[in-house]
Amino acid sequence: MSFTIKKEGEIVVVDVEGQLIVGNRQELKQKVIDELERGERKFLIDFAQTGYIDSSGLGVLVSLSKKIREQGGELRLANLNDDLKTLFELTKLDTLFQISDTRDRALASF
Amino acid sequence: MSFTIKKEGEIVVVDVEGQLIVGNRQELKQKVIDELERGERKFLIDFAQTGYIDSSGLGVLVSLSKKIREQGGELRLANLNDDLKTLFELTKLDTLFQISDTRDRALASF
Amino acid sequence: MAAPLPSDVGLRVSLAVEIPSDVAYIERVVELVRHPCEELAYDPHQLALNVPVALSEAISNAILRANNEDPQKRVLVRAEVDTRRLVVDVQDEGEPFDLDDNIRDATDPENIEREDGRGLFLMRALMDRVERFDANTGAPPGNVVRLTLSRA
Amino acid sequence: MAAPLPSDVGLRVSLAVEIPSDVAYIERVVELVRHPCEELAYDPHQLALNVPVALSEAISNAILRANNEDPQKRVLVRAEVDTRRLVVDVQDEGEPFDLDDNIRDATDPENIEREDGRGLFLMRALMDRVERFDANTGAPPGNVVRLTLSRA
Ligand SMILES: Nc1ncnc2c1ncn2[C@@H]1O[C@H](COP(=O)(O)OP(=O)(O)O)[C@@H](O)[C@H]1O
Ligand SMILES: Nc1ncnc2c1ncn2[C@@H]1O[C@H](COP(=O)(O)OP(=O)(O)O)[C@@H](O)[C@H]1O
Repeated sequence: MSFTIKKEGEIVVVDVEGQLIVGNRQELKQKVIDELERGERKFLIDFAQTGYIDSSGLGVLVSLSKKIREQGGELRLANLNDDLKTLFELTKLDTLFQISDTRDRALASF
Repeated sequence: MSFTIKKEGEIVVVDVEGQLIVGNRQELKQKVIDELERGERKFLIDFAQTGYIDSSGLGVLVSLSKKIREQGGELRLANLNDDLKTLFELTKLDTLFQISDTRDRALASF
Repeated sequence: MAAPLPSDVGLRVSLAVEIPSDVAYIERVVELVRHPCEELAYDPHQLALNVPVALSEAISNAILRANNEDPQKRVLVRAEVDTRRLVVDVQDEGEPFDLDDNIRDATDPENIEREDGRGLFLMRALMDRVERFDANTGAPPGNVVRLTLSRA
Repeated sequence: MAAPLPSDVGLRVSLAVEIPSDVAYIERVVELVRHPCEELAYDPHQLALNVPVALSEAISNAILRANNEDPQKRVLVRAEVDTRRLVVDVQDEGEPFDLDDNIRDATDPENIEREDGRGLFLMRALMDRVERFDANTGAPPGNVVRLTLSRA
Protein backbone atom coordinates (compact mmCIF):
# COMPACT_ATOMS: atom_id res chain seq x y z
CA MET A 1 0.00 0.00 0.00
CA SER A 2 1.45 3.33 -0.98
CA PHE A 3 0.66 6.75 -2.38
CA THR A 4 2.78 8.27 -5.11
CA ILE A 5 2.51 11.98 -5.79
CA LYS A 6 3.51 13.52 -9.11
CA LYS A 7 3.05 16.91 -10.67
CA GLU A 8 1.54 17.02 -14.19
CA GLY A 9 1.61 20.68 -15.26
CA GLU A 10 -0.53 22.42 -12.66
CA ILE A 11 -2.16 19.26 -11.42
CA VAL A 12 -1.10 17.18 -8.44
CA VAL A 13 -1.68 13.53 -9.33
CA VAL A 14 -1.87 10.90 -6.57
CA ASP A 15 -1.65 7.20 -7.41
CA VAL A 16 -3.21 4.91 -4.83
CA GLU A 17 -1.50 1.53 -4.93
CA GLY A 18 -3.29 -1.23 -3.03
CA GLN A 19 -6.07 -0.54 -0.55
CA LEU A 20 -7.35 2.80 0.72
CA ILE A 21 -8.59 1.86 4.15
CA VAL A 22 -8.72 2.84 7.78
CA GLY A 23 -5.10 1.77 8.29
CA ASN A 24 -3.61 4.17 5.71
CA ARG A 25 -6.17 6.85 4.83
CA GLN A 26 -4.54 9.30 7.29
CA GLU A 27 -1.34 9.12 5.24
CA LEU A 28 -3.22 10.06 2.05
CA LYS A 29 -5.00 12.89 3.83
CA GLN A 30 -1.77 14.34 5.17
CA LYS A 31 0.03 14.13 1.82
CA VAL A 32 -2.74 15.97 0.02
CA ILE A 33 -3.09 18.59 2.76
CA ASP A 34 0.66 19.23 2.60
CA GLU A 35 0.35 19.99 -1.11
CA LEU A 36 -2.71 22.17 -0.51
CA GLU A 37 -0.77 24.17 2.09
CA ARG A 38 2.09 24.48 -0.36
CA GLY A 39 -0.37 26.33 -2.62
CA GLU A 40 -1.50 23.56 -4.97
CA ARG A 41 -5.18 23.77 -5.99
CA LYS A 42 -5.80 21.09 -8.66
CA PHE A 43 -5.81 17.49 -7.51
CA LEU A 44 -6.39 14.22 -9.32
CA ILE A 45 -6.51 10.86 -7.54
CA ASP A 46 -5.89 7.95 -9.90
CA PHE A 47 -7.27 4.57 -8.80
CA ALA A 48 -5.84 2.46 -11.63
CA GLN A 49 -3.76 0.45 -9.19
CA THR A 50 -6.20 0.42 -6.30
CA GLY A 51 -7.70 -2.71 -4.74
CA TYR A 52 -10.58 -1.88 -2.45
CA ILE A 53 -11.68 1.24 -0.56
CA ASP A 54 -13.52 1.09 2.75
CA SER A 55 -15.92 3.64 4.25
CA SER A 56 -13.13 5.50 5.99
CA GLY A 57 -11.26 5.74 2.69
CA LEU A 58 -14.40 7.16 1.08
CA GLY A 59 -14.71 9.52 4.06
CA VAL A 60 -11.21 10.88 3.48
CA LEU A 61 -12.01 11.55 -0.17
CA VAL A 62 -15.14 13.46 0.85
CA SER A 63 -13.35 15.55 3.45
CA LEU A 64 -10.37 16.28 1.20
CA SER A 65 -12.72 17.36 -1.55
CA LYS A 66 -14.43 19.78 0.84
CA LYS A 67 -11.12 21.19 2.16
CA ILE A 68 -9.81 21.70 -1.36
CA ARG A 69 -13.02 23.41 -2.50
CA GLU A 70 -12.85 25.73 0.50
CA GLN A 71 -9.48 26.88 -0.84
CA GLY A 72 -10.95 27.43 -4.29
CA GLY A 73 -9.41 24.27 -5.66
CA GLU A 74 -10.78 21.00 -6.99
CA LEU A 75 -10.35 17.25 -6.44
CA ARG A 76 -11.17 14.92 -9.33
CA LEU A 77 -10.96 11.15 -9.64
CA ALA A 78 -9.94 8.77 -12.43
CA ASN A 79 -9.74 5.10 -13.34
CA LEU A 80 -12.33 3.52 -11.09
CA ASN A 81 -12.72 -0.15 -11.99
CA ASP A 82 -16.20 -1.70 -12.09
CA ASP A 83 -16.15 -2.63 -8.42
CA LEU A 84 -15.01 0.80 -7.29
CA LYS A 85 -17.68 2.35 -9.54
CA THR A 86 -20.28 0.18 -7.82
CA LEU A 87 -18.99 1.38 -4.46
CA PHE A 88 -19.32 5.03 -5.49
CA GLU A 89 -22.79 4.39 -6.90
CA LEU A 90 -24.03 2.58 -3.78
CA THR A 91 -23.01 5.57 -1.66
CA LYS A 92 -24.05 8.13 -4.34
CA LEU A 93 -20.56 9.58 -4.10
CA ASP A 94 -20.49 9.40 -7.90
CA THR A 95 -22.71 12.50 -7.71
CA LEU A 96 -20.23 14.38 -5.52
CA PHE A 97 -17.10 13.81 -7.58
CA GLN A 98 -16.14 14.42 -11.15
CA ILE A 99 -14.91 11.00 -12.25
CA SER A 100 -13.05 10.32 -15.51
CA ASP A 101 -12.47 6.99 -17.19
CA THR A 102 -8.84 7.69 -17.98
CA ARG A 103 -6.08 9.75 -16.48
CA ASP A 104 -5.59 11.73 -19.69
CA ARG A 105 -9.24 12.66 -19.85
CA ALA A 106 -9.14 13.68 -16.19
CA LEU A 107 -6.04 15.83 -16.75
CA ALA A 108 -7.64 17.47 -19.78
CA SER A 109 -10.83 18.20 -17.81
CA PHE A 110 -9.30 20.74 -15.44
CA MET B 1 -1.62 -28.23 -14.19
CA SER B 2 -0.65 -29.43 -17.62
CA PHE B 3 1.99 -31.24 -19.60
CA THR B 4 3.19 -29.90 -22.93
CA ILE B 5 5.10 -32.18 -25.25
CA LYS B 6 7.41 -30.85 -27.97
CA LYS B 7 9.97 -32.44 -30.22
CA GLU B 8 13.46 -30.85 -30.29
CA GLY B 9 15.41 -32.75 -32.94
CA GLU B 10 15.45 -36.35 -31.70
CA ILE B 11 14.46 -35.43 -28.18
CA VAL B 12 10.96 -35.45 -26.72
CA VAL B 13 10.71 -32.52 -24.30
CA VAL B 14 7.96 -32.44 -21.68
CA ASP B 15 7.17 -29.23 -19.80
CA VAL B 16 5.49 -29.76 -16.45
CA GLU B 17 3.35 -26.72 -15.62
CA GLY B 18 2.14 -26.59 -12.02
CA GLN B 19 2.29 -29.55 -9.69
CA LEU B 20 3.30 -33.13 -10.45
CA ILE B 21 1.26 -35.03 -7.89
CA VAL B 22 -0.96 -38.02 -7.29
CA GLY B 23 -3.86 -36.34 -9.08
CA ASN B 24 -2.11 -35.94 -12.44
CA ARG B 25 1.00 -38.16 -12.53
CA GLN B 26 -0.94 -40.83 -14.47
CA GLU B 27 -1.46 -38.34 -17.29
CA LEU B 28 2.27 -37.67 -17.50
CA LYS B 29 3.04 -41.38 -17.42
CA GLN B 30 0.61 -42.13 -20.23
CA LYS B 31 1.86 -39.27 -22.42
CA VAL B 32 5.47 -40.41 -22.15
CA ILE B 33 4.61 -44.08 -22.66
CA ASP B 34 2.66 -43.15 -25.81
CA GLU B 35 5.79 -41.49 -27.19
CA LEU B 36 7.93 -44.45 -26.18
CA GLU B 37 5.59 -46.81 -28.01
CA ARG B 38 5.72 -44.53 -31.04
CA GLY B 39 9.47 -45.26 -31.10
CA GLU B 40 10.90 -42.25 -29.29
CA ARG B 41 13.92 -42.99 -27.09
CA LYS B 42 15.31 -39.67 -25.84
CA PHE B 43 13.25 -37.84 -23.23
CA LEU B 44 13.80 -34.61 -21.36
CA ILE B 45 11.46 -33.39 -18.63
CA ASP B 46 11.77 -29.66 -17.99
CA PHE B 47 10.68 -28.43 -14.56
CA ALA B 48 11.14 -24.70 -15.17
CA GLN B 49 7.43 -24.10 -14.65
CA THR B 50 6.82 -26.70 -11.96
CA GLY B 51 5.55 -25.98 -8.47
CA TYR B 52 5.94 -28.97 -6.19
CA ILE B 53 6.30 -32.71 -6.77
CA ASP B 54 4.97 -35.29 -4.33
CA SER B 55 6.21 -38.85 -3.71
CA SER B 56 3.91 -40.29 -6.33
CA GLY B 57 5.24 -37.77 -8.86
CA LEU B 58 8.78 -38.84 -7.98
CA GLY B 59 7.62 -42.45 -8.29
CA VAL B 60 6.38 -41.86 -11.82
CA LEU B 61 9.72 -40.34 -12.81
CA VAL B 62 11.53 -43.39 -11.41
CA SER B 63 9.28 -45.87 -13.19
CA LEU B 64 9.35 -43.98 -16.49
CA SER B 65 13.12 -43.83 -16.33
CA LYS B 66 13.24 -47.59 -15.85
CA LYS B 67 10.80 -48.27 -18.69
CA ILE B 68 12.71 -46.01 -21.06
CA ARG B 69 16.04 -47.60 -20.17
CA GLU B 70 14.58 -51.05 -20.79
CA GLN B 71 13.91 -49.89 -24.35
CA GLY B 72 17.46 -48.62 -24.70
CA GLY B 73 16.42 -45.01 -24.26
CA GLU B 74 17.08 -42.34 -21.67
CA LEU B 75 15.16 -39.90 -19.49
CA ARG B 76 16.92 -36.73 -18.35
CA LEU B 77 15.76 -33.80 -16.26
CA ALA B 78 16.33 -30.05 -16.39
CA ASN B 79 15.61 -26.83 -14.52
CA LEU B 80 15.02 -28.01 -10.98
CA ASN B 81 14.67 -24.99 -8.72
CA ASP B 82 16.32 -25.04 -5.28
CA ASP B 83 13.33 -26.64 -3.59
CA LEU B 84 12.99 -29.37 -6.19
CA LYS B 85 16.75 -29.98 -5.93
CA THR B 86 16.35 -30.40 -2.17
CA LEU B 87 13.56 -32.90 -2.80
CA PHE B 88 15.75 -34.95 -5.14
CA GLU B 89 18.65 -34.80 -2.70
CA LEU B 90 16.53 -35.88 0.28
CA THR B 91 15.41 -38.94 -1.64
CA LYS B 92 18.83 -39.45 -3.31
CA LEU B 93 17.05 -39.41 -6.65
CA ASP B 94 19.68 -36.93 -7.78
CA THR B 95 21.96 -39.98 -8.04
CA LEU B 96 19.51 -41.82 -10.30
CA PHE B 97 18.90 -39.07 -12.85
CA GLN B 98 21.09 -36.94 -15.03
CA ILE B 99 19.98 -33.43 -14.14
CA SER B 100 20.95 -30.28 -16.06
CA ASP B 101 20.68 -26.71 -14.92
CA THR B 102 19.29 -25.47 -18.22
CA ARG B 103 17.23 -26.89 -21.02
CA ASP B 104 19.93 -26.14 -23.60
CA ARG B 105 22.56 -27.95 -21.60
CA ALA B 106 20.22 -30.91 -21.18
CA LEU B 107 19.48 -31.01 -24.91
CA ALA B 108 23.19 -30.85 -25.72
CA SER B 109 23.94 -33.67 -23.27
CA PHE B 110 22.16 -36.41 -25.21
CA MET C 1 -5.41 -21.71 -8.99
CA ALA C 2 -7.35 -24.88 -9.68
CA ALA C 3 -10.39 -24.93 -11.94
CA PRO C 4 -13.75 -23.56 -10.76
CA LEU C 5 -15.90 -25.88 -8.69
CA PRO C 6 -19.48 -26.90 -9.22
CA SER C 7 -21.71 -25.77 -6.36
CA ASP C 8 -22.39 -29.24 -5.00
CA VAL C 9 -18.94 -30.42 -3.99
CA GLY C 10 -18.19 -31.35 -0.43
CA LEU C 11 -15.59 -28.73 0.30
CA ARG C 12 -16.11 -26.77 3.46
CA VAL C 13 -13.61 -24.43 5.07
CA SER C 14 -13.72 -22.98 8.57
CA LEU C 15 -11.32 -20.30 9.57
CA ALA C 16 -10.70 -18.48 12.83
CA VAL C 17 -8.33 -15.56 13.24
CA GLU C 18 -7.65 -13.66 16.42
CA ILE C 19 -6.01 -10.24 16.34
CA PRO C 20 -5.17 -7.42 18.72
CA SER C 21 -7.24 -4.23 18.45
CA ASP C 22 -5.03 -2.61 15.83
CA VAL C 23 -6.27 -1.53 12.41
CA ALA C 24 -2.93 -2.56 10.88
CA TYR C 25 -4.19 -6.16 10.95
CA ILE C 26 -7.37 -5.60 8.97
CA GLU C 27 -5.98 -6.03 5.48
CA ARG C 28 -4.32 -9.31 6.40
CA VAL C 29 -7.45 -10.77 7.99
CA VAL C 30 -9.51 -9.75 4.97
CA GLU C 31 -7.04 -11.57 2.74
CA LEU C 32 -7.19 -14.68 4.95
CA VAL C 33 -10.97 -14.85 4.60
CA ARG C 34 -11.06 -13.82 0.93
CA HIS C 35 -8.64 -16.52 -0.15
CA PRO C 36 -10.79 -19.60 0.61
CA CYS C 37 -13.69 -17.85 -1.15
CA GLU C 38 -11.43 -17.47 -4.16
CA GLU C 39 -10.43 -21.14 -3.99
CA LEU C 40 -14.14 -21.97 -3.91
CA ALA C 41 -14.63 -19.91 -7.06
CA TYR C 42 -16.77 -17.10 -5.70
CA ASP C 43 -17.69 -14.41 -8.22
CA PRO C 44 -14.85 -11.94 -8.94
CA HIS C 45 -16.97 -8.98 -7.85
CA GLN C 46 -17.74 -10.65 -4.55
CA LEU C 47 -14.00 -11.27 -4.11
CA ALA C 48 -12.99 -7.73 -5.03
CA LEU C 49 -15.83 -5.71 -3.51
CA ASN C 50 -18.48 -7.36 -1.32
CA VAL C 51 -16.27 -9.56 0.84
CA PRO C 52 -13.31 -7.22 1.45
CA VAL C 53 -15.30 -4.03 1.99
CA ALA C 54 -18.03 -5.48 4.24
CA LEU C 55 -15.49 -7.42 6.27
CA SER C 56 -13.15 -4.42 6.64
CA GLU C 57 -16.09 -2.39 7.98
CA ALA C 58 -17.06 -5.02 10.52
CA ILE C 59 -13.48 -5.45 11.75
CA SER C 60 -12.75 -1.76 11.95
CA ASN C 61 -15.95 -1.16 13.93
CA ALA C 62 -14.89 -3.94 16.31
CA ILE C 63 -11.45 -2.38 16.75
CA LEU C 64 -12.45 1.30 16.84
CA ARG C 65 -16.05 1.47 18.07
CA ALA C 66 -16.23 -1.54 20.40
CA ASN C 67 -12.67 -2.13 21.64
CA ASN C 68 -11.52 1.52 21.40
CA GLU C 69 -8.15 0.28 20.15
CA ASP C 70 -7.40 -1.09 23.62
CA PRO C 71 -4.37 -3.34 22.98
CA GLN C 72 -5.58 -5.74 25.71
CA LYS C 73 -8.81 -6.38 23.85
CA ARG C 74 -9.00 -8.83 20.97
CA VAL C 75 -11.07 -9.24 17.86
CA LEU C 76 -12.03 -12.74 16.80
CA VAL C 77 -13.02 -13.41 13.20
CA ARG C 78 -14.59 -16.75 12.35
CA ALA C 79 -15.56 -17.70 8.82
CA GLU C 80 -17.37 -20.67 7.37
CA VAL C 81 -17.09 -20.95 3.62
CA ASP C 82 -18.53 -23.55 1.33
CA THR C 83 -19.69 -23.59 -2.25
CA ARG C 84 -23.08 -22.16 -1.24
CA ARG C 85 -22.25 -19.32 1.09
CA LEU C 86 -19.88 -17.40 3.31
CA VAL C 87 -20.76 -16.67 6.93
CA VAL C 88 -18.34 -14.49 8.89
CA ASP C 89 -18.66 -13.64 12.57
CA VAL C 90 -16.69 -10.67 13.89
CA GLN C 91 -16.57 -10.70 17.68
CA ASP C 92 -15.48 -7.73 19.81
CA GLU C 93 -15.23 -7.06 23.55
CA GLY C 94 -17.41 -3.93 23.58
CA GLU C 95 -20.78 -2.86 25.00
CA PRO C 96 -23.89 -4.04 23.17
CA PHE C 97 -25.15 -1.76 20.40
CA ASP C 98 -28.20 -1.81 18.18
CA LEU C 99 -27.65 -2.28 14.47
CA ASP C 100 -30.82 -0.61 13.24
CA ASP C 101 -30.45 2.38 15.53
CA ASN C 102 -26.98 3.05 14.22
CA ILE C 103 -27.37 2.47 10.51
CA ARG C 104 -27.69 5.67 8.50
CA ASP C 105 -28.75 6.14 4.89
CA ALA C 106 -25.44 7.26 3.41
CA THR C 107 -27.17 8.47 0.24
CA ASP C 108 -29.43 10.93 2.09
CA PRO C 109 -28.45 14.49 1.01
CA GLU C 110 -27.96 15.31 4.71
CA ASN C 111 -25.34 12.61 5.05
CA ILE C 112 -23.60 12.56 1.73
CA GLU C 113 -20.90 15.05 2.67
CA ARG C 114 -20.22 13.44 6.05
CA GLU C 115 -16.83 11.87 6.56
CA ASP C 116 -18.08 8.93 8.65
CA GLY C 117 -21.14 6.76 9.06
CA ARG C 118 -21.01 4.65 5.89
CA GLY C 119 -19.81 1.39 7.51
CA LEU C 120 -23.03 -0.34 8.52
CA PHE C 121 -24.71 1.03 5.40
CA LEU C 122 -22.11 -0.60 3.16
CA MET C 123 -22.23 -3.87 5.11
CA ARG C 124 -25.99 -4.02 4.51
CA ALA C 125 -25.61 -3.08 0.86
CA LEU C 126 -22.85 -5.59 0.13
CA MET C 127 -24.01 -8.62 2.13
CA ASP C 128 -27.18 -10.67 1.91
CA ARG C 129 -27.62 -10.40 5.65
CA VAL C 130 -26.06 -8.49 8.58
CA GLU C 131 -26.96 -9.50 12.13
CA ARG C 132 -25.76 -8.68 15.65
CA PHE C 133 -25.78 -11.07 18.63
CA ASP C 134 -24.38 -11.02 22.13
CA ALA C 135 -21.23 -13.14 22.17
CA ASN C 136 -21.54 -16.15 24.47
CA THR C 137 -18.20 -15.51 26.15
CA GLY C 138 -16.65 -12.58 28.02
CA ALA C 139 -17.95 -10.04 30.56
CA PRO C 140 -19.19 -7.77 29.07
CA PRO C 141 -20.06 -10.42 26.51
CA GLY C 142 -19.16 -8.36 23.48
CA ASN C 143 -20.91 -8.24 20.11
CA VAL C 144 -20.88 -10.74 17.32
CA VAL C 145 -21.61 -9.13 13.97
CA ARG C 146 -22.53 -11.83 11.45
CA LEU C 147 -22.22 -11.26 7.71
CA THR C 148 -23.80 -13.73 5.30
CA LEU C 149 -23.28 -13.81 1.54
CA SER C 150 -24.49 -16.43 -0.93
CA ARG C 151 -21.90 -17.50 -3.45
CA ALA C 152 -22.49 -16.04 -6.88
CA MET D 1 0.70 -9.24 0.32
CA ALA D 2 1.32 -7.18 3.43
CA ALA D 3 4.80 -6.79 4.92
CA PRO D 4 6.45 -9.62 6.88
CA LEU D 5 5.49 -9.98 10.51
CA PRO D 6 7.69 -10.13 13.57
CA SER D 7 7.33 -13.45 15.39
CA ASP D 8 5.58 -12.07 18.45
CA VAL D 9 2.37 -10.72 17.00
CA GLY D 10 -0.94 -12.02 18.17
CA LEU D 11 -2.17 -13.44 14.91
CA ARG D 12 -3.48 -16.97 15.05
CA VAL D 13 -5.35 -18.78 12.29
CA SER D 14 -7.32 -22.01 12.56
CA LEU D 15 -8.57 -23.70 9.47
CA ALA D 16 -10.67 -26.80 8.92
CA VAL D 17 -11.41 -28.32 5.53
CA GLU D 18 -13.46 -31.40 4.86
CA ILE D 19 -13.21 -33.21 1.52
CA PRO D 20 -14.48 -36.39 -0.08
CA SER D 21 -11.94 -39.18 -0.66
CA ASP D 22 -10.85 -37.93 -4.07
CA VAL D 23 -7.25 -36.99 -4.92
CA ALA D 24 -8.52 -34.18 -7.15
CA TYR D 25 -9.05 -32.11 -3.99
CA ILE D 26 -5.50 -32.35 -2.67
CA GLU D 27 -3.97 -29.39 -4.49
CA ARG D 28 -6.76 -27.09 -3.36
CA VAL D 29 -6.51 -28.13 0.28
CA VAL D 30 -2.75 -27.67 0.19
CA GLU D 31 -3.25 -24.16 -1.13
CA LEU D 32 -5.82 -23.39 1.58
CA VAL D 33 -3.33 -24.34 4.30
CA ARG D 34 -0.29 -22.82 2.59
CA HIS D 35 -1.89 -19.42 2.19
CA PRO D 36 -2.18 -18.44 5.88
CA CYS D 37 1.44 -19.59 6.33
CA GLU D 38 2.37 -17.21 3.54
CA GLU D 39 0.38 -14.38 5.15
CA LEU D 40 2.28 -15.11 8.37
CA ALA D 41 5.55 -14.77 6.45
CA TYR D 42 6.83 -18.33 6.68
CA ASP D 43 10.11 -18.99 4.90
CA PRO D 44 9.75 -19.31 1.09
CA HIS D 45 11.27 -22.81 1.13
CA GLN D 46 8.77 -23.92 3.73
CA LEU D 47 5.99 -22.50 1.57
CA ALA D 48 7.26 -24.07 -1.65
CA LEU D 49 8.56 -27.41 -0.38
CA ASN D 50 8.01 -28.50 3.23
CA VAL D 51 4.38 -27.55 3.68
CA PRO D 52 2.95 -28.55 0.29
CA VAL D 53 4.86 -31.82 -0.09
CA ALA D 54 4.39 -33.14 3.46
CA LEU D 55 0.73 -32.17 3.47
CA SER D 56 0.07 -33.72 0.04
CA GLU D 57 1.57 -36.96 1.31
CA ALA D 58 -0.57 -37.04 4.43
CA ILE D 59 -3.76 -36.27 2.52
CA SER D 60 -3.07 -38.76 -0.25
CA ASN D 61 -2.37 -41.50 2.30
CA ALA D 62 -5.68 -40.66 4.00
CA ILE D 63 -7.54 -40.86 0.69
CA LEU D 64 -5.74 -43.84 -0.85
CA ARG D 65 -4.39 -45.96 2.03
CA ALA D 66 -7.00 -45.34 4.74
CA ASN D 67 -10.24 -44.50 2.93
CA ASN D 68 -9.51 -46.51 -0.24
CA GLU D 69 -11.08 -43.73 -2.28
CA ASP D 70 -14.48 -44.66 -0.89
CA PRO D 71 -16.65 -41.66 -1.87
CA GLN D 72 -18.69 -42.08 1.33
CA LYS D 73 -15.60 -41.56 3.47
CA ARG D 74 -14.27 -38.09 4.22
CA VAL D 75 -10.91 -36.59 5.02
CA LEU D 76 -10.76 -33.78 7.54
CA VAL D 77 -7.81 -31.41 7.56
CA ARG D 78 -7.40 -29.05 10.49
CA ALA D 79 -4.58 -26.53 10.68
CA GLU D 80 -3.45 -24.15 13.39
CA VAL D 81 -1.00 -21.52 12.20
CA ASP D 82 0.62 -18.77 14.14
CA THR D 83 3.88 -16.90 13.89
CA ARG D 84 5.68 -19.70 15.74
CA ARG D 85 4.47 -22.87 14.12
CA LEU D 86 2.11 -24.79 11.90
CA VAL D 87 0.28 -27.84 13.22
CA VAL D 88 -1.85 -29.78 10.72
CA ASP D 89 -4.02 -32.78 11.56
CA VAL D 90 -5.14 -35.02 8.72
CA GLN D 91 -7.96 -37.31 9.82
CA ASP D 92 -9.14 -40.35 7.87
CA GLU D 93 -11.75 -43.09 8.42
CA GLY D 94 -9.39 -46.04 8.05
CA GLU D 95 -8.01 -48.80 10.26
CA PRO D 96 -5.21 -47.91 12.67
CA PHE D 97 -1.68 -48.22 11.30
CA ASP D 98 1.75 -47.87 12.85
CA LEU D 99 3.91 -45.03 11.58
CA ASP D 100 7.29 -46.52 12.47
CA ASP D 101 6.44 -49.95 11.05
CA ASN D 102 5.52 -48.41 7.72
CA ILE D 103 8.24 -45.84 7.21
CA ARG D 104 10.97 -46.95 4.83
CA ASP D 105 14.37 -45.39 4.17
CA ALA D 106 13.81 -44.14 0.64
CA THR D 107 17.54 -43.62 0.14
CA ASP D 108 18.43 -47.27 0.83
CA PRO D 109 19.83 -48.77 -2.42
CA GLU D 110 17.15 -51.48 -2.13
CA ASN D 111 14.40 -48.88 -2.24
CA ILE D 112 15.73 -46.20 -4.49
CA GLU D 113 14.26 -47.62 -7.69
CA ARG D 114 10.87 -48.35 -6.12
CA GLU D 115 7.92 -46.40 -7.44
CA ASP D 116 6.16 -46.07 -4.08
CA GLY D 117 6.98 -45.84 -0.38
CA ARG D 118 8.45 -42.32 -0.15
CA GLY D 119 5.46 -40.63 1.49
CA LEU D 120 6.09 -41.12 5.20
CA PHE D 121 9.83 -40.74 4.59
CA LEU D 122 9.29 -37.29 3.03
CA MET D 123 6.85 -36.25 5.76
CA ARG D 124 9.50 -37.05 8.38
CA ALA D 125 12.23 -35.31 6.38
CA LEU D 126 10.22 -32.14 5.73
CA MET D 127 8.46 -31.65 9.06
CA ASP D 128 9.83 -31.17 12.57
CA ARG D 129 7.49 -33.82 13.87
CA VAL D 130 5.09 -36.45 12.47
CA GLU D 131 2.73 -38.27 14.84
CA ARG D 132 -0.25 -40.60 14.56
CA PHE D 133 -3.19 -40.79 16.97
CA ASP D 134 -6.55 -42.52 17.03
CA ALA D 135 -9.21 -39.98 16.10
CA ASN D 136 -11.70 -39.39 18.89
CA THR D 137 -14.71 -39.74 16.62
CA GLY D 138 -16.03 -42.44 14.26
CA ALA D 139 -16.21 -46.24 14.39
CA PRO D 140 -13.61 -47.36 13.43
CA PRO D 141 -12.13 -44.19 14.91
CA GLY D 142 -9.75 -43.46 12.03
CA ASN D 143 -6.24 -42.04 12.17
CA VAL D 144 -5.10 -38.52 12.84
CA VAL D 145 -1.70 -37.83 11.32
CA ARG D 146 -0.25 -34.69 12.87
CA LEU D 147 2.44 -32.65 11.14
CA THR D 148 4.30 -29.95 13.06
CA LEU D 149 6.65 -27.37 11.58
CA SER D 150 8.29 -24.40 13.31
CA ARG D 151 8.15 -21.19 11.33
CA ALA D 152 11.49 -20.31 9.79
N1 LIG E 1 -18.95 -3.34 16.87
C1 LIG E 1 -19.54 -2.20 17.32
N2 LIG E 1 -19.60 -1.93 18.65
C2 LIG E 1 -20.17 -0.82 19.09
N3 LIG E 1 -20.75 0.13 18.31
C3 LIG E 1 -20.73 -0.09 16.99
C4 LIG E 1 -20.15 -1.24 16.42
N4 LIG E 1 -20.30 -1.17 15.08
C5 LIG E 1 -20.97 -0.02 14.84
N5 LIG E 1 -21.23 0.65 15.99
C6 LIG E 1 -21.95 1.93 16.16
O1 LIG E 1 -22.59 2.25 14.95
C7 LIG E 1 -22.14 3.52 14.47
C8 LIG E 1 -22.18 3.55 12.94
O2 LIG E 1 -21.22 2.68 12.43
P1 LIG E 1 -20.74 2.81 10.92
O3 LIG E 1 -21.94 2.87 10.05
O4 LIG E 1 -19.78 1.72 10.67
O5 LIG E 1 -20.06 4.24 10.83
P2 LIG E 1 -18.81 4.84 11.63
O6 LIG E 1 -18.07 3.66 12.21
O7 LIG E 1 -18.05 5.55 10.58
O8 LIG E 1 -19.41 5.74 12.66
C9 LIG E 1 -20.76 3.68 15.06
O9 LIG E 1 -20.35 5.01 15.11
C10 LIG E 1 -20.96 3.06 16.43
O10 LIG E 1 -21.60 3.98 17.30
N1 LIG F 1 -3.39 -42.84 6.74
C1 LIG F 1 -2.97 -44.13 6.60
N2 LIG F 1 -3.82 -45.14 6.86
C2 LIG F 1 -3.41 -46.41 6.73
N3 LIG F 1 -2.18 -46.77 6.32
C3 LIG F 1 -1.31 -45.81 6.04
C4 LIG F 1 -1.63 -44.43 6.16
N4 LIG F 1 -0.55 -43.73 5.83
C5 LIG F 1 0.42 -44.60 5.49
N5 LIG F 1 -0.03 -45.86 5.62
C6 LIG F 1 0.74 -47.11 5.38
O1 LIG F 1 2.09 -46.79 5.27
C7 LIG F 1 2.60 -47.24 4.02
C8 LIG F 1 3.73 -46.37 3.57
O2 LIG F 1 3.21 -45.08 3.26
P1 LIG F 1 4.07 -44.10 2.37
O3 LIG F 1 5.42 -44.00 2.92
O4 LIG F 1 3.28 -42.84 2.27
O5 LIG F 1 4.19 -44.79 0.96
P2 LIG F 1 3.07 -45.27 -0.07
O6 LIG F 1 1.80 -44.56 0.33
O7 LIG F 1 3.61 -44.88 -1.38
O8 LIG F 1 2.99 -46.77 0.13
C9 LIG F 1 1.40 -47.27 3.11
O9 LIG F 1 1.56 -48.10 2.00
C10 LIG F 1 0.32 -47.74 4.05
O10 LIG F 1 0.40 -49.14 4.21
